[in-house]
Amino acid sequence: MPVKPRIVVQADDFSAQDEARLLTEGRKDVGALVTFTGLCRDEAGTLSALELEHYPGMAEAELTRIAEQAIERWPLTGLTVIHRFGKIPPGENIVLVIAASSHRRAAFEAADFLMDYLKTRAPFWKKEHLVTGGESEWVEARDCDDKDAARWT
Amino acid sequence: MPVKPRIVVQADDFSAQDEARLLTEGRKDVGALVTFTGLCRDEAGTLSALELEHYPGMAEAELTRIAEQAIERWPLTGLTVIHRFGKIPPGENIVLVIAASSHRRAAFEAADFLMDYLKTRAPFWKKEHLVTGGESEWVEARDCDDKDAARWT
Amino acid sequence: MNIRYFAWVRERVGKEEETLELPADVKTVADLISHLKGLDDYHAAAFEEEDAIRVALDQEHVEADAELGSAREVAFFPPMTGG
Amino acid sequence: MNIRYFAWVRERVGKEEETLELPADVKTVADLISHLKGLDDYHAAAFEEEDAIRVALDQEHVEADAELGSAREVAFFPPMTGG
Repeated sequence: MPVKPRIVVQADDFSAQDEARLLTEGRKDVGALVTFTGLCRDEAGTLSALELEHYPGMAEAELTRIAEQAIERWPLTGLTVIHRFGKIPPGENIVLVIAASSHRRAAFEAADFLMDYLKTRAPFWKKEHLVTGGESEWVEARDCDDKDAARWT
Repeated sequence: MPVKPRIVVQADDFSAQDEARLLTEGRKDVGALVTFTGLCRDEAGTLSALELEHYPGMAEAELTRIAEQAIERWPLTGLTVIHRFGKIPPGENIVLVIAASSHRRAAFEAADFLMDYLKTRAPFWKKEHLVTGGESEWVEARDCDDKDAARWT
Repeated sequence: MNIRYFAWVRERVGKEEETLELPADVKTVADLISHLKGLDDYHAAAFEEEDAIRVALDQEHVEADAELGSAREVAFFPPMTGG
Repeated sequence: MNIRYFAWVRERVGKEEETLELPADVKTVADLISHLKGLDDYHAAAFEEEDAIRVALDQEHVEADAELGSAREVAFFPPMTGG
């Protein structure tokens, strides 16, 4: 039976630990868990928050499509993707991906693939709100994200 | 100032969550956290425990050398490696690697590199104890681990 | 047809969504974009950088040459920047 | 010199460590392995698959041609299987 991915799009924070437990508890077939956590960063100290806009419905649908591609491609025992929306201050979590597998390489590649595809295909957009209160700006998509995604084709 | 890796070799279990917190709390420069957790697996149901033997002193020294290579190679904000020894039943944690960075690709690559090198260079050996109580056997090193490690040279 | 806008496309159009009756000769996504550009200055400004706009039909990514067919919802937005 | 054994090398030698005075002509790791093989059947059995044995000098990996030099500790063990 193919693995069913767990896809969540929510405003609230998540617990990577609780999510990891859901993928491992009571099982003996999971040898490797690769967890990616993406955080809101602000090295310059100018950001008051990132605002994450999303396309409700399509966000879940597109994340599910990406997750199902990963499940088809690698022998996973479980896969979880959580993406937050709304205002997220620096230092807080934005996104979580956990790939569980019997084998280390499959878990690494699936998590890496998932993040590359999520960045370029999942309908989320970031706007930067500044500490100074100046005009907020939309974050521009980066060419290197497209290049990262192209590694898997 | 170069990042100082946190290296722990212990019999006790670890908390991936507590370790992640040590790498992120109070900081705004961490954009990506890649966590690898290796667990004791037993799909056949024949294993009572893995026994992890290690070379005290050299285990810590070699993990530190591998971690320092990763720090030299990728722009990391932090790096943690914890490896357990002693008897570990199926479903329990064996090893934890967390790579923190401003950038996703650096965190992924550093964690992946660290696991490949750890597998082939850190002085740990696994012995399988069976449910039946039959003779315990040493796990054999796998050629594919050497191939994985060679990807980075 | 229900039309939705996100991020700066939404800000330029000045609305989150609208429902429009389309002329019979609007058959593809590209036709629809031309039609929208003609509606008013806001739509024209939103679709000015046409190459920078991505499209979804019934919540799936499509290219500009896609047929609208029987789709109930079309969405326009900039390249994604999540994760 | 202090000599340590791990995993199945330890089991075959029958001890975790031993301290030996080495003849003057034992200069490299390979010389030391030849010397140990001649000690008794246990050592001979432990070093039978010589290619499968890894070596550390003062807790750093070395190859068989490494000079013992002033090292205080040498360790013999099978390929690592941690992680």
